[in-house]
Amino acid sequence: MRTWGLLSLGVAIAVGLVGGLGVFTFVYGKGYSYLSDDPAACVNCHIMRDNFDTWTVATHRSITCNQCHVPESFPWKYTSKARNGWFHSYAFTFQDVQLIRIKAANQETLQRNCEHCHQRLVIHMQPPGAQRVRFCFDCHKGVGHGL
Amino acid sequence: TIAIRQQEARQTFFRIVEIAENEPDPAVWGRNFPTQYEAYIRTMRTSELVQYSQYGRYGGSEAFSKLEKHPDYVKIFAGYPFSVEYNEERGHMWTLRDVLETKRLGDQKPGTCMTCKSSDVPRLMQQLGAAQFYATPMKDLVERYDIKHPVTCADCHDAQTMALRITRPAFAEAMAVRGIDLSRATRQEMRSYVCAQCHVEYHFRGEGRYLVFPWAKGLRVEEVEAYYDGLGFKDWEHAITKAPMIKIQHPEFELWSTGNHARSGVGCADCHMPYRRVGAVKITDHWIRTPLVNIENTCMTCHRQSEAELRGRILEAQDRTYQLLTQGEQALIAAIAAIEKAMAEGVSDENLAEARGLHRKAQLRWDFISAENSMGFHSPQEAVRILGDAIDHARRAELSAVRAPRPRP
Amino acid sequence: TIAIRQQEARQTFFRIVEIAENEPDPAVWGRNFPTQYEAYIRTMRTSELVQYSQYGRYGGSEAFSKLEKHPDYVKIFAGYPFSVEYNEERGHMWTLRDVLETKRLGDQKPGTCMTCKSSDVPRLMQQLGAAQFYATPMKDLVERYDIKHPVTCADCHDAQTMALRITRPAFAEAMAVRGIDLSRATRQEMRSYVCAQCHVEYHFRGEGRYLVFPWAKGLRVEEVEAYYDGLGFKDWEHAITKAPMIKIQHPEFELWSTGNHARSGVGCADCHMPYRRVGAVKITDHWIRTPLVNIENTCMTCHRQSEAELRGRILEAQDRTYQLLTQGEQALIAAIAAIEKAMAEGVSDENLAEARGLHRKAQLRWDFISAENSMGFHSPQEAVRILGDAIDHARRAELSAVRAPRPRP
Ligand code: HEC
Ligand code: HEC
Ligand code: HEC
Ligand code: HEC
Ligand code: HEC
Ligand code: HEC
Ligand code: HEC
Ligand code: HEC
Ligand code: HEC
Ligand code: HEC
Ligand code: HEC
Ligand code: HEC
Ligand code: HEC
Ligand code: HEC
Ligand SMILES: [Ca+2]
Ligand SMILES: [Ca+2]
Repeated sequence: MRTWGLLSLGVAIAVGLVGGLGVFTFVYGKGYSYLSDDPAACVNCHIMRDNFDTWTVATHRSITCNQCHVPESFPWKYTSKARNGWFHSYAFTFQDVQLIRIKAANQETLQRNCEHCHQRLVIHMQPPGAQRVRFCFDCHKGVGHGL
Repeated sequence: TIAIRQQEARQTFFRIVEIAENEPDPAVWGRNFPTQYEAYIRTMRTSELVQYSQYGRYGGSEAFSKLEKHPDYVKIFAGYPFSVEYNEERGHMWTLRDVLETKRLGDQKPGTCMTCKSSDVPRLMQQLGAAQFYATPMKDLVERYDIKHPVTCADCHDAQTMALRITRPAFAEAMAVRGIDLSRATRQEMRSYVCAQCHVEYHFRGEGRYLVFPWAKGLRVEEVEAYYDGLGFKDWEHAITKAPMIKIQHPEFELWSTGNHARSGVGCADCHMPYRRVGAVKITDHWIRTPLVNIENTCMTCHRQSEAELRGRILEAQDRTYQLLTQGEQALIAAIAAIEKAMAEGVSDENLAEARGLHRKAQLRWDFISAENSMGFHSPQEAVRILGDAIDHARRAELSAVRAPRPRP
Repeated sequence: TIAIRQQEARQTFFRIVEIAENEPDPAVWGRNFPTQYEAYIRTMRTSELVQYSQYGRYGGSEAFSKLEKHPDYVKIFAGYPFSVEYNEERGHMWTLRDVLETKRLGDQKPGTCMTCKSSDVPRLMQQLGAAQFYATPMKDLVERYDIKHPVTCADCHDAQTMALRITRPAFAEAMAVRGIDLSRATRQEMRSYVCAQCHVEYHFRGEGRYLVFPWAKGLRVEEVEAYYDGLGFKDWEHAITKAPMIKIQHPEFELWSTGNHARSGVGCADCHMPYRRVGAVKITDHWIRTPLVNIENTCMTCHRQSEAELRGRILEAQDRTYQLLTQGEQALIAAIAAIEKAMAEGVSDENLAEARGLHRKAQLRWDFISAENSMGFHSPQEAVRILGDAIDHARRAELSAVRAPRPRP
């Protein structure tokens, strides 16, 4: 786990630099810590507070953030984290973020994770690879974050 | 793409029998898909299985007579078959029997009437072509081509892939006119489009009774009216007022498309065919019926309010609609009476033209909500807007008739 | 999600100064709460800071004259002060100046008019008692007791705890009549109740111009009407038709309470005072204004649709309302003209009683939506239902006047 953490920290920083950001934000924001799978790590950013709090009252509080928000298969997991890490630091540094809305790419990730865990149940309504009806969380709004 | 989707879709089903394309008999499909089949045939017994009066007020699955419930309708539809027999609709398994037995049009029914009533239709249309299908008297169709089944599986599904499909040319043609390419339809759109093959306003064009949906200018009531006015079309001349009338029929798709649910991508199947967990899998509940009796699996997956609260919202939206619908009914009756009186007092057609024009406009609007089957729920504010506008037109028709100059005695 | 929305604002504040109970001057409160203060005084400049026409169609913060925009209003309110001056409302920091300067009632304004216009009121009411406050002519109140401030902090907050509080007895009394115990109000309810002290329909009772909210029978328009009819109350006699009229004023709270937002526990502050992130904390945005210019922090915290989609919904709901509002206006004008004509032709009061009764009913309903400030959005279907009913009554008033028997020549 630790090595993953370090490795991906590297990736993230690299991307961060390419994106024209200093390491400062990332370290200052304890960005590195969020490469771990511990949900608590996410709340190093106050801005994640609501999402964390509402997760603790959701039906999926036994599922970690990353199990939903980060792609299952290595190496995507860490490039995604780096991408988000970049967005994150970027937003964290330069924007007066008011409303946080999940980005399209991350909705796809989420969807794949729902389907992954619930494959057997949804096999008929959502055959593997079939065009989706819509996002699972269009109906199951509260699964990750209460309601 | 659709092709790929169908490939995968196929693999997830375990097939006992091969189902022929356009297979009309649901029992055959049921061999492969018993759960969906057993649910679907319950549409035959909805009224036995749930006592509607415990849930709702305006719909239900008993085919009660609307003419008995609203004696005014006989005057409102005077001179048109709907004043002969007009019932509340019921489940899909009744479609064939009800079209065969209705006294409406007696045995003068054109083949067109069969279009939305049987799963033998896709097969037949392929064989005869749509135009000839429509042109053949319905009773000949039934006798010659042995039509046996109500609306069932083949009407919505492709037998090979089980994907949803469009089987009624009228819908494809109407969408094409609107510039919508059905081959690009998403899976979610198809969950409403299959219904929109039938739950829509329609009219017959020409001698051959060709089936056309009046959507060339759009789906809103004013756009549908503009389309009919453009053609100078009328369904019939009102027996009392002599106004050129339009009868609106079940514009569920049209009204729904103006609502917040449609705006939010919520389709027909989401509320009338919700998912149901059966053992280890989730399937689509094929017992197509009112969500009022199944709020938990429909509304409550998206809304966090209680079942009672959600039922309350449906009934509140319907009660508001029903209030104006009733006032509209009274306004129409008053307008008809005023025109009748003016005619009796010898007012000239020229001086009654305005009143008759207003009667047509008023009733077309009123009927758009009266004939729609959700008592306004599919688009609560739009339904009430249309009724308010209908009342205004009806009262103005009455005023125009009252003010129309009488001939000197 | 709603859960996120309902997170409490966390703010730990340091008291720089002690604020006295009922302190009328917002600047003093501002020493302790600069962020809220700076936001609040922006209500003085809303129209400079955002160009409304880029967002909406019907509201805004420029105090344009409704009489110039709708010349018909002069006839509709004939004989009542609202036909003299009647403007679009603007931000809270204008409350005092606008009540002082309006030509409505000139310098005949009773103290009651000051009730909802200044943060000096809580202090004064404590000093004089409500009854005497109302009974004192407004200009005397202003001169003698040095009223300097518009609606500000003290009107909504307790200086010690900063908790929301009710400062206007009329609201407490009206709720008591309805059997609602304000001491049991939840925090979420208080986020609407503070607004309901002023954004409600009201009338004056008796010589002392005692302020009363007409809620004894309920908040719906028919219940408000039943209350007034029960008292045989009228605000004025219509100058043209001589009908006994009711003027409705800003029934935001009443209309909102019939909508799906209220049903779902969404209060005034959720849309007009949303939370804002300021660094690590979320505070309540005190720049009270239309959410149309701030959809991201209001609607989008609960709804997942895009900003454009949500704006589209507001405008659609308002456009539908505006359509029937306009038709209602025309129907009222036609009714007034018909009654005027009947009177000119010497129809007896007895034979005009029905028409006048219908004029009162029609206009009360129409005004319930016209005077309400969201152009129907606070309860889209109810707003349109009320307007449809208003149109029906107005046209029937016209019909009754047209049919009223003329005296023999
Ligand atoms: C069961 C899966 C699941 C888990 C576990 C989960 N989330 Fe989410 N998350 C979601 C869903 C679903 C959404 C909303 C996406 C949508 O509706 O488009 C979401 C959205 C978000 C958003 C974007 C805000 C928004 O509303 O678009 C953030 C930030 C977020 N989650 C953070 C977290 C954090 C931090 C954790 C752990 C403390 C976490 N999530 C745990 C499913 C999950
Ligand atoms: C460095 C501070 C920080 C940490 C640590 C952090 N976040 Fe975020 N997160 C943010 C900011 C800032 C945004 C807003 C980005 C935007 O809206 O552009 C955000 C937005 C998001 C979003 C929605 C936007 C998107 O890109 O889809 C998700 C999902 C999310 N975070 C999940 C997580 C998860 C899961 C963790 C822990 C594994 C985490 N965050 C840890 C700061 C952080
Ligand atoms: C890491 C595995 C995992 C992921 C990812 C996951 N779930 Fe679950 N989910 C579970 C488990 C375990 C349960 C509880 C057992 C069960 O009912 O299957 C559950 C329960 C549920 C339930 C029933 C309980 C309820 O909340 O009503 C729903 C619905 C659900 N999940 C939907 C989703 C959706 C939608 C997503 C994606 C946003 C998702 N799940 C992502 C593992 C997961
Ligand atoms: C081929 C035509 C056709 C199609 C396709 C169709 N319907 Fe119907 N539907 C009908 C007819 C005809 C009736 C009335 C049957 C009767 O009263 O005899 C009906 C009745 C209904 C009823 C009333 C049931 C009751 O108990 O009162 C509902 C609900 C309904 N349909 C929903 C749908 C939905 C949802 C879809 C799409 C998923 C759909 N229909 C597709 C023709 C169709
Ligand atoms: C475009 C599809 C379509 C066509 C064409 C059509 N119907 Fe229907 N019909 C429906 C639908 C949908 C319903 C259920 C909704 C309703 O009853 O309002 C229905 C319901 C009915 C019912 C049961 C309810 C009632 O009104 O008594 C009868 C009987 C009926 N149709 C007869 C006919 C006849 C006769 C014709 C030809 C003149 C015809 N239909 C043409 C779609 C159609
Ligand atoms: C009025 C339209 C309609 C009719 C008739 C109909 N279905 Fe369906 N069916 C649907 C819809 C809608 C879906 C959901 C498709 C989707 O989400 O892509 C569906 C899905 C299915 C599925 C896929 C698995 C599932 O449950 O989601 C099967 C299998 C199926 N139907 C079998 C049948 C059988 C067997 C019949 C006849 C007894 C039948 N259908 C009749 C509309 C219909
Ligand atoms: C958001 C949920 C929702 C959606 C989406 C929806 N409906 Fe409905 N529908 C309802 C409700 C609620 C009723 C009222 C049922 C009642 O009064 O018993 C209803 C009534 C009906 C009825 C009459 C049912 C009966 O029992 O008599 C028909 C037919 C119908 N809808 C067809 C459709 C069609 C076709 C579509 C899509 C174009 C559609 N509905 C979309 C919720 C929905
Ligand atoms: C159109 C709405 C809708 C969509 C989209 C949807 N679901 Fe569901 N889901 C439902 C309904 C309704 C149920 C309840 C079935 C029941 O209990 O009979 C359900 C049940 C479930 C359950 C079981 C809950 C339990 O009580 O055990 C899980 C898990 C689940 N869904 C996951 C998913 C996943 C994963 C997806 C996306 C592939 C998805 N859902 C998409 C409506 C939906
Ligand atoms: C697949 C999701 C879904 C289903 C199923 C669903 N709704 Fe909705 N509903 C929505 C969305 C999205 C909106 C739009 C407002 C919003 O964004 O919250 C909405 C709006 C509404 C409104 C607002 C009034 C209006 O304009 O219609 C009511 C009332 C409502 N729904 C009740 C119901 C009821 C009752 C049912 C079941 C018969 C139902 N909904 C089924 C998602 C859904
Ligand atoms: C003590 C009386 C009072 C209270 C309490 C009050 N208002 Fe007002 N409000 C007014 C008056 C008076 C105006 C009109 C000012 C003018 O036009 O001079 C007004 C105007 C407004 C406007 C119009 C702003 C504009 O730019 O057009 C909004 C929005 C508003 N109030 C919302 C609220 C909300 C939300 C609350 C509660 C959180 C509230 N008000 C509490 C008296 C009050
Ligand atoms: C119960 C509280 C209340 C009372 C009593 C009250 N107002 Fe208001 N007033 C408001 C509210 C709320 C608004 C903003 C909403 C609106 O303008 O519709 C307002 C707006 C105004 C405005 C600015 C908009 C316009 O109409 O030009 C003036 C001027 C005004 N009031 C004068 C008066 C006068 C004069 C009286 C006494 C006859 C009075 N008010 C009594 C609450 C009240
Ligand atoms: C028209 C009513 C109204 C007025 C006037 C008003 N506030 Fe508030 N204020 C509110 C509401 C509503 C809240 C949210 C309370 C809650 O959620 O419990 C609030 C909350 C607050 C809070 C708590 C922290 C926060 O931001 O949520 C402070 C501090 C505050 N107001 C200060 C002020 C000051 C200073 C003024 C005068 C410049 C003022 N308020 C004027 C309605 C008002
Ligand atoms: C769900 C959101 C929502 C809620 C809750 C809500 N409003 Fe509004 N309000 C609006 C919108 C949207 C408008 C229309 C703004 C426009 O047209 O510019 C509006 C308009 C207004 C206006 C006129 C604003 C202007 O700029 O002229 C006033 C005053 C007002 N609301 C007061 C209230 C009061 C008091 C309550 C509670 C009783 C309330 N609102 C509840 C959304 C809301
Ligand atoms: C605090 C949460 C919250 C806020 C803020 C909010 N809404 Fe809603 N809205 C709801 C809920 C809950 C419903 C009821 C339907 C449902 O359950 O989804 C609803 C219903 C609606 C509807 C359905 C039509 C109706 O009956 O009114 C529309 C449209 C809508 N909202 C738009 C808006 C807009 C635009 C705004 C911002 C001005 C807004 N909402 C602010 C929670 C909210
Ligand atoms: Ca029915
Ligand atoms: Ca304004």
